[in-house]
Parts: sequence; C-alpha cells; structure tokens
Amino acid sequence: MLVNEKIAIEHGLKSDEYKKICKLLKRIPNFTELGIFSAMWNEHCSYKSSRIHLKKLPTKGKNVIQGPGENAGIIDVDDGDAIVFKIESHNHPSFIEPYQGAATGVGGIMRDVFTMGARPIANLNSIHFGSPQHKKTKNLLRGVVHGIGGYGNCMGVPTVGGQTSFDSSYNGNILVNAMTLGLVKKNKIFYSKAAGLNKPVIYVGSKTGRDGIHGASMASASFDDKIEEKKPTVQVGDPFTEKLLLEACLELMAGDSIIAIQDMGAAGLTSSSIEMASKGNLGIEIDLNKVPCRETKMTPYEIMLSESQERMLIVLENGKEELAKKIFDKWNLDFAVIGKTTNTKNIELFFDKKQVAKIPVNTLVENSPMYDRKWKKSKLPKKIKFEKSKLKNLKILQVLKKVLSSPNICNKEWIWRQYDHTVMGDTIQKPGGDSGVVRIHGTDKAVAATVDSSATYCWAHPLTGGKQVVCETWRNLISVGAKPIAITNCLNFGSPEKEENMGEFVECVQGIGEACKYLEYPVVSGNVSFYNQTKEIGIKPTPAIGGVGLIKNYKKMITMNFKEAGNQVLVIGKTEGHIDQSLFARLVLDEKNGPPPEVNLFNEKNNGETLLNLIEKNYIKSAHDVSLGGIITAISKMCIKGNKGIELTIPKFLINEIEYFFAEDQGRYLIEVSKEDLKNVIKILDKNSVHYDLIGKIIDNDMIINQKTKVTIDELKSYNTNWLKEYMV
Amino acid sequence: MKISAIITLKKDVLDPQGKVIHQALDGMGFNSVNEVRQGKYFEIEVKEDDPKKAKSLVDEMCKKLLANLVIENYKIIETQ
Amino acid sequence: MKISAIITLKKDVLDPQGKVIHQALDGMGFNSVNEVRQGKYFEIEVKEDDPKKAKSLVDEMCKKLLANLVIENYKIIETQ
Amino acid sequence: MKSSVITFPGSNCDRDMDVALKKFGFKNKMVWHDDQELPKSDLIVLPGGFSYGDYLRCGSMASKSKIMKSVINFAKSGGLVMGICNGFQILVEAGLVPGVLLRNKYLEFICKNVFVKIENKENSYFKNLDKNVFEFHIAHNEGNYFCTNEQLKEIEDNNQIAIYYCDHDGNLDNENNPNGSIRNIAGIFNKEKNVLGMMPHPERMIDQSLSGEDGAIFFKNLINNIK
Ligand SMILES: Nc1ncnc2c1ncn2[C@@H]1O[C@H](COP(=O)(O)OP(=O)(O)O)[C@@H](O)[C@H]1O
Ligand SMILES: [Mg+2]
Repeated sequence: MLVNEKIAIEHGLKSDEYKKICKLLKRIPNFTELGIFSAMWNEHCSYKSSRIHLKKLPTKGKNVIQGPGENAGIIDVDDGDAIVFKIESHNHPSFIEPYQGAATGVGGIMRDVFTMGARPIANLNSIHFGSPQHKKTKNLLRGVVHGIGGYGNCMGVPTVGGQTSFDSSYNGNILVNAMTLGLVKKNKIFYSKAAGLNKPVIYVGSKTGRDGIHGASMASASFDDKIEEKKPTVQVGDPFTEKLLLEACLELMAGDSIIAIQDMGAAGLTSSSIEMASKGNLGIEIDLNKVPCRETKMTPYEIMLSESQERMLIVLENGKEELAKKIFDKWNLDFAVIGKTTNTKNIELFFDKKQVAKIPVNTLVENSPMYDRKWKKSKLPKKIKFEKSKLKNLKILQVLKKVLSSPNICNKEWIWRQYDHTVMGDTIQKPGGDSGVVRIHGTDKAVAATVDSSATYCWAHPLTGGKQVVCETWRNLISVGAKPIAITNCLNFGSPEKEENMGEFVECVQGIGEACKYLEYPVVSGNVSFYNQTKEIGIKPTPAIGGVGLIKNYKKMITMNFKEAGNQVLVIGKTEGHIDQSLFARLVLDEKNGPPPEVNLFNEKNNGETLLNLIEKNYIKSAHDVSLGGIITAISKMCIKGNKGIELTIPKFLINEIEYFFAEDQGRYLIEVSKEDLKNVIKILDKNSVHYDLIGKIIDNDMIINQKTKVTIDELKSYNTNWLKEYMV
Repeated sequence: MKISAIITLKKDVLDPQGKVIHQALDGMGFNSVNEVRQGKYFEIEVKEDDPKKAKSLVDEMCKKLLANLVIENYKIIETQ
Repeated sequence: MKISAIITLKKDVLDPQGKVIHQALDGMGFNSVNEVRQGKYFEIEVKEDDPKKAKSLVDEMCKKLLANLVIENYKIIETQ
Repeated sequence: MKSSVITFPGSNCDRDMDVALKKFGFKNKMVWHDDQELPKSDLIVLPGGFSYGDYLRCGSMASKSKIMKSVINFAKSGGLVMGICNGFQILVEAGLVPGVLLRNKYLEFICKNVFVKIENKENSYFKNLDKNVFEFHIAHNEGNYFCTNEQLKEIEDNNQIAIYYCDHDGNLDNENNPNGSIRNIAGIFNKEKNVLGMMPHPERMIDQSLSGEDGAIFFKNLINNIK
C-alpha cells in the first residue's frame, strides 16, 4: 500500500508529524515504516506531551540505583539487595474487555520487572470505576478484579495492596493501574542497552499473532462512538506462559549470557528492538521470517506492530545461543535467533529476502516530536462558608454510618480476598492495612508498598492535589513502620490537547515534584496515560502514586488494629477542621466545591519522622494515617480491625464535633500508646514540636463519644463491610 | 425447550488453553493434531416451545451476557 | 479434518457456573429460563481425512484427557 | 527424613513447600515433572499452583506428566504422597484419591484463613496431633469437592475424609463451607491413608508473622510421625 498523508492521519499521526517523517527520511515511508513511526511517535511510547514536564521531577537520591528511563526503577535496600518497581496503566483495554484488559495489564508490569532480573515479590493495583449506579460499573468491577486475580494468582505473586474508588467521572473511562515490586541482587541487574556488534538478537516466549495491532495507538486515542470497531485490538493474556517465561528468563540470567534484555510491551517488537538499539547507539537487523508466528501470512507490518503478550527480546553474547535455547526448550517456549546488532545505527527489516524497512534509529527516538503544549493554570477555589448551625444539628452516628458504608470508604475485602495475597510465604501485612508488607525472603528486612490517589483534591486544585498524593503514600508507609524510599507514578489524565487537562497535568506534576523533593522521596519510574475521556468528558485528574519503603527489622512492623483495652489513643498533627472537598462535604452536604486541604510539607516530614522515631523506640502499639473520612473514620477502622472499642473525648476545641471528626486536614496519624509509655511519647512529640491531641482510651466493645453517644463495634463493622458485598451480589 | 450455544474465540485471538491442551496431547503421543481451539458450551432450557422464539431469546442472551463479542463468536443450535 | 467435542457435566453433578449464569440472566430480565448448564467445546484439527478414523481419534482424546468421565459426558461431532 | 517436591510447569507453591519442609527438618529435593525417577523419599509432595495454567481442568494435564507414573507406583506401594491445593487436584485427576474438585460455589477465588477439623488420626499424617480444630489458610478457585453418592458412602465407610471445613469450635455448617464442598470436605485420603489430598496450605502458616502457626504444628508432627 502506498503511503500518503491521509493514511498517516489514520495512523494517529498529525499532518506536521507526517511531514517531519518524510523530511527525516528524505522520502515517503513505506507502509511498514509508517506503522513503526506511528507506534514510536504516539503519546504512549514517545511521551511527546509530557516529557518536558516529567524532566522536572526529582529522580536522584542516595538509594536510587536506577531512575526513570529503564523498564522499571531500582532502589537499594542494603546488603546487596535491590527492589525493582513500577506502575503502569491499562485503562483503555480494561474498559473494552475488563477481564483480559486488566489481566494483561498485570502481565505487562510483571514483565517490566523481571526483564531487569528481578523476581516479582508483590503486586498492587489502583482501580477506579464510574458511579456504582452506572449500568456498566458492576460488570467492569467484577471483570477487572477477576482479571487482576486471574493473572497474578496464576503467576504465584501475592497481591498485597491497592486502592479502589468510584466517581462518575470514570463512567466512560475506567482506570486500571497495576504495580509490581521485584527483588534482585544489586550485581545481577539487567538493562535494555544493547552493546557490541554482530551479537545475536533473540526472540523468546509466545508466538506473535495479530493481537492488539495498534494497541499503543489505542491507548493514546480517546473513546468515541466507534469503540466497537476497535474491539479486536484487545489482547488475551496467558499467565501460564508468562510464569514459564519468568522462570526461563531467571534461569538464563543466573549465567552471564545476556547483554541486554527488553520485554515486548506496547508496540511490541518495534519498540523493544528500537529501544535496545537506541540505548546502545547501534543498529539492529531483523529477519522477520524468523519471528515465530501464530497465524499464517502475517505481514511485516503486522509482525512489527503486534502486541502479543509474553514475549521478550534478548541480545546475547556470541556462542551462547545453544545454552539459551536449551533453557527455553525446557520451559516449552519459543526461541529464535531473529537478527543481530549492527554498526549502521539503522533498524533494518528483511522479509522474504527483501529489505522491507530501513529507518535511522535516532529519527524514531531522539527526533520524535516533543510538545510544550498550552496549559491553563488553576486558581485555588474559595473556601466554602459552612453553616455552623447546620453542622451542629447533624447526628454524628448517622453521619458516621453514612460515611463508613459509602463506596469509597467501605471495606474492600470482596476484592482482595480474590487475590492470592499469601503465596510466596512472606506476606506479613495483607491488604486492608495502610501498606502491604512482604519480607525479603530469608532476611530480617521487609518492604512496604502502597498505592494512592486523590482525584477529588487534584481536580479542585492540581498543585495541592499532586503534593497531597505523595504525602499520603508517605504516611501509609510510615504507618506500618517503614522508612519511605521512593515512588513510582502513573499519571492518568484527559486530553493533553485541551488546555484545562494539560494544566491539570502540569500542576499535578509540579506538586508531585515539590513533595518528592522536600521529603527526599524521589521518583524512580512511572507511566503517563493521557486521553482518558469519552467524547468530550475527561476524567478527574488522577495521578496514582506507588510508594515503597523499607522496614529493617520486620518484627517492628506496625499494624492498624487496636491492640489492648486501657491503651491511650492520640492524634498526631493538627486538626483545623478543613471540610472543603472532604468526603463528608460531598456525601452529606452535597458540596463539591472549595479548596482541598492544604499540604504543609514541613509538618508532613516532621510528623512522619517523629512517628518513625517512636516506632523505632517500640512505643507504638498501632498506627493509622488519617485520610478520607477524617479522624473518626480512621478510628472506626482501627476498632473494627482490632475488635476493640474506644471512649472518645474530644479535646476542648473551638471547632465543633462534626468538623473535628470529619475534617481531612493533612499530615495526621492516629497512634495507640500504653499508659506507661504515654509520658515518654509526649516528651518526644513536644521536643519535636509535633502537635497532638489525646483523644481517647481503648475499651472493649463500644465506641462512646463524649460520654453520651454509643455504638457497638459490631454495628460499625456491619456498616463498613456490607455495602460492597451486597452491591456485588 | 433446550437450546445450545457454542461460543468460540475469534480466529486471530490467542487461545492459551487450546495451545496448552495441544501440547499435552502431543506429549501423550497424539501427534496428528494440527490445532486445538477451546470454546464454551451452554445448554439453556427456556420456557418457550417455538424453536424460532427460543433461539432468538438465546441469541439475545449470547449478545448481552454469554459471549464477549470483542473476542468471541457464537453459534446457536437447537438441542431438543 | 476438523472434529468437535462437546463435554458436559453429568446430570447429577453440581454446575456452579451454570447456576450463577442462570441467576445473572434472571437479574437481566430473562425470566423464562428453566436451567443453564455450562460445558466445554473443543475444535480439533487432525491430520486425518477419514471421518471415522478422525472421530475415533478424538474419542480417544476425550477418554484420556479432555473429559473426566467421573463427572463428564462427551459427544463428538464432525465439523468439516 | 527425605522428601521430594515435584515442580510442574505452573507450580508456584513449590518453593514455599521446600522452605517449610526444610524448616522442620526434612531433607528436601525438588523434582522436575519431566523426570522419570523419584529420588529416594519418605514423602512426596505435589505442591500448589496452577500447573499448566489450570487450563482444561485443574490438575488434568499435570496428572499425565512423566513423573506421575513413578508417583503413582510409589503411592501404590504404600509411600506417603501429599497433594496440597493444585496438588490435591492432580491427585484427583490421577485417580489416587476419589472425587473431583469443581469451581468454587460463588465462582470466586478465595484467599483467607479458615477453620478445619481433623478427626481421623489413624494415619501417618495426623497421628499424635493433640487438637482437632486448626486454623489453616486456603487460596483457590476450584476447591469445591464433589463425588457421587455411592462414592461418598464408600469414602465415609472407609473413613477417608481427612479434613472438614468448620467453625471455630469444630461445628460443620454451611456458613463455614467456603467453596460449596460436599460434607464440608477440605481433604481426603485414599483407602489406605497413605495418600492425602487437601485444599489448605499449611506451608503458608509456619511462623508467627504469617497468617498463623498451625501449619508449623502440622509439619512438626508429620516429621515425628515419619521418623
Ligand atoms: N484494588 C485493591 N487491591 C488490593 N487491595 C485493595 C484494593 N482496594 C483496597 N484494598 C485494600 O484495602 C485497604 C483499604 O483501602 P482504603 O479504604 O482506600 O484505605 P486507606 O484510606 O486507609 O488507605 C487498602 O490499603 C488496600 O490494602
Ligand atoms: Mg492508610
């Protein structure tokens, strides 16, 4: 087929971009070449709208071994151990085919991690759905959860945490973000940078089929009425083959045969081969007839753009082919030498003995478009004047009941019980806590991981929202006794071509950057997902942040369940009564405006570090950060999980009960301390100028508020657990 | 009456199950197999005696629930 | 040639999948359904042009691997 | 005491089992499914996971692998063979224990702690255990034990039910049956009681930081029984 501008535009390229291609090549590309350009230059692979902003994120730190730019980020966790981790979106495919979309999302992120030599040790996920009343929500939720479980469970990697939210802005565009952590020895890390001439290029894994051709372009196109037409581009996951691929790759990696390795993710063979060549400043030559194909008569175009799953590309040392082949044969996987590295700095493809493409690698990578798109700054919304008298008339228990049973607060066990969270025998904190925690096998160390996002805050004020999410992950790590080390981020936004959406992106990224810099909590990997919208309606800006921290001695891990009657409960951090943008304001007052709670990075850091210090000294019996739903929601969860009650006496404050209990001021934690330790704890808090309120004492069965209002913990529990279960019946 | 629906993966869609079953059959010595594709089979008994109506009912079920037309095709057969 | 095998659960074996699908159909407003039973369907392409031989080959596959005769029945159909 | 854990393609609790067996004193060897011979062993374990992806029927393809011929011979000659979760499914498919394992009643994978009751202690696995109710961990999609009425009668007559799902106090009821199994069956013996298949994963409960320690009790007792 002859290429012209119209065909280029059908490939998702812009007219200017097509002209640029012709100029770079000094000719019109052929059809295969055009396919390659369109895949490499689309938003998903080229980051053309986001690159200039992402550059501003802090990516260095004393624990960072590998920052963004590789398949995943890597941090040092002492003793020669390193943790490889990354989060990635699979939003569009999951909306079209929830089971396979979510499953292949999980498969893809695990490959990113084991391609670096790491054995995956924990999975997490951040999933966002439309309003529960929307007709598609239930099936999407069920399909996505089954898909995540279906893939992760079969791989034998525990899913230890995550986040689930509902908001009507996702009605036509759900979010499915999957995160994986892997463990590797520092001196056994593998990279994607090819090196050396005439080295064999090896294809391993599954065969190539016509799956997801143009999947990467789909991820960069917003949905319109013609979704149906895009349907066949969804891939089917094969977790069994991926498990074999994992074992085979790790077996080969134990030796010294591999020069570079890269999984075939978005844009399959195209992006993997080009990335390896580009990083190594080399050329690559591929004989497409050698690529193992599942279907007959596949064209070079199809082979290059197929997104069949469970495949890897490897550059081997010369002479290691036999040894490598033996391993892949043992695991019953395809293995083929399909090409070699060259000094031409071109990607050259052959098919039926003819050259079918020849493109300078740099035109695909360095010369890819980069845009500084127009963006609109957001103003901080004005504070809402809530009527105090109206607040005072609310019955606290009724409000609490409503909050605890609301879709975004309710217990998510229906979800995570379907994920194998205990396989590998090292899960010491299951889902349902503040972070998932797994031991580093055979050591005293453990890694904690959490994934969070707060789209409502980001929507109200992106800069504050961006900071807030980072801080929330920081708090979730500290709450389990882990020292936060680094984050990965998945930036889910609407169209970058719209100034509002681009503005949300730019300012969220700025907020994330500021928080990370201040907290010395760098970004080591991430992913951008734009065009999350149906027709003209974009989602709320949803940066999902995955935080990872280290617990040096896992026996010091903290959980959030209240432990013992008689112990004292304190709130760390100051409660100002900020209810604008709180769950309470939206749910009970139907108020959607106002600014999000302010983030004070000094307090955030100081409060968090002081709490870690208290944990180190063994003063803390349980801890939980205060987030959505405020203090009383957090306390309720601690009661429910610990099967203990509490007698609450709110400090004599100027603000009223409702504001005190449901405000979402930042930087706060709840801690449980024994009577004997209280004095010492207070001394340390005072010394560090950390604000605290003593708010209650643990008792046996009830929650009692200011000696007058009483509710049993069993009741609280039923409020909290019933909604999702009943919804999913 | 009883109506059956057979649901199969579309031609170009990967069938991981069929693939592994094929390998297993090979391993057991059945080496004259070219391909195995797995599908689903439903037998649905409906309160409807008119075959045409019964079939069109099952057709609707396939479209709305049983098959995922993104990746699957279906075929309806009268069983009894 | 292509031979198909349909594998169904024996009558007295519980079919949780069928039951749940039945409930789901009910919930969607298909209330004229008496029963749903789920089974498996295989399309096997064998290097064998004699229908009788091909079928008997697939019959053996069913017995040895595809069906679990403790709980399942099977039926073989020539497809092409 | 020597044990062997078989790794099938797709097994994923093989390492966990290896760790557990070694922790309680077994000399364990990993055996590849494609091997023909078993190392000399006092106990063979078929571990959990998704052998062959759980495609077709769970355990069906693994039950046809090369090593299974030796495992079947070993079992027939009285050797101890234990299948956990997917291992149980493989035993069933290999015909070493009766019945089948269907999809869980609510069609959902279940990962959680459950209580189980062990009554029959006249066997090498449970002899000398000094309590009847244990807290074990399950993680499966197909643990819904089923058999025909005649089989059930035979199983009961021969005392082959090894483990039941129950409540905290050992009562068998529907509410504490996580997957819909007939008679709350969580594990079953062959007639001779040298082959045990069970859905729960004792290997995930071997120290106090994990989901519990009742698995440790099981393994300690097991090695003492074999000695
Ligand atoms: N999709 C999910 N996958 C795994 N775990 C989840 C998922 N959704 C929620 N959870 C678990 O439930 C816990 C509670 O969720 P959430 O109510 O958002 O908690 P918090 O506000 O304390 O962070 C999470 O920390 C996580 O462990
Ligand atoms: Mg939390």
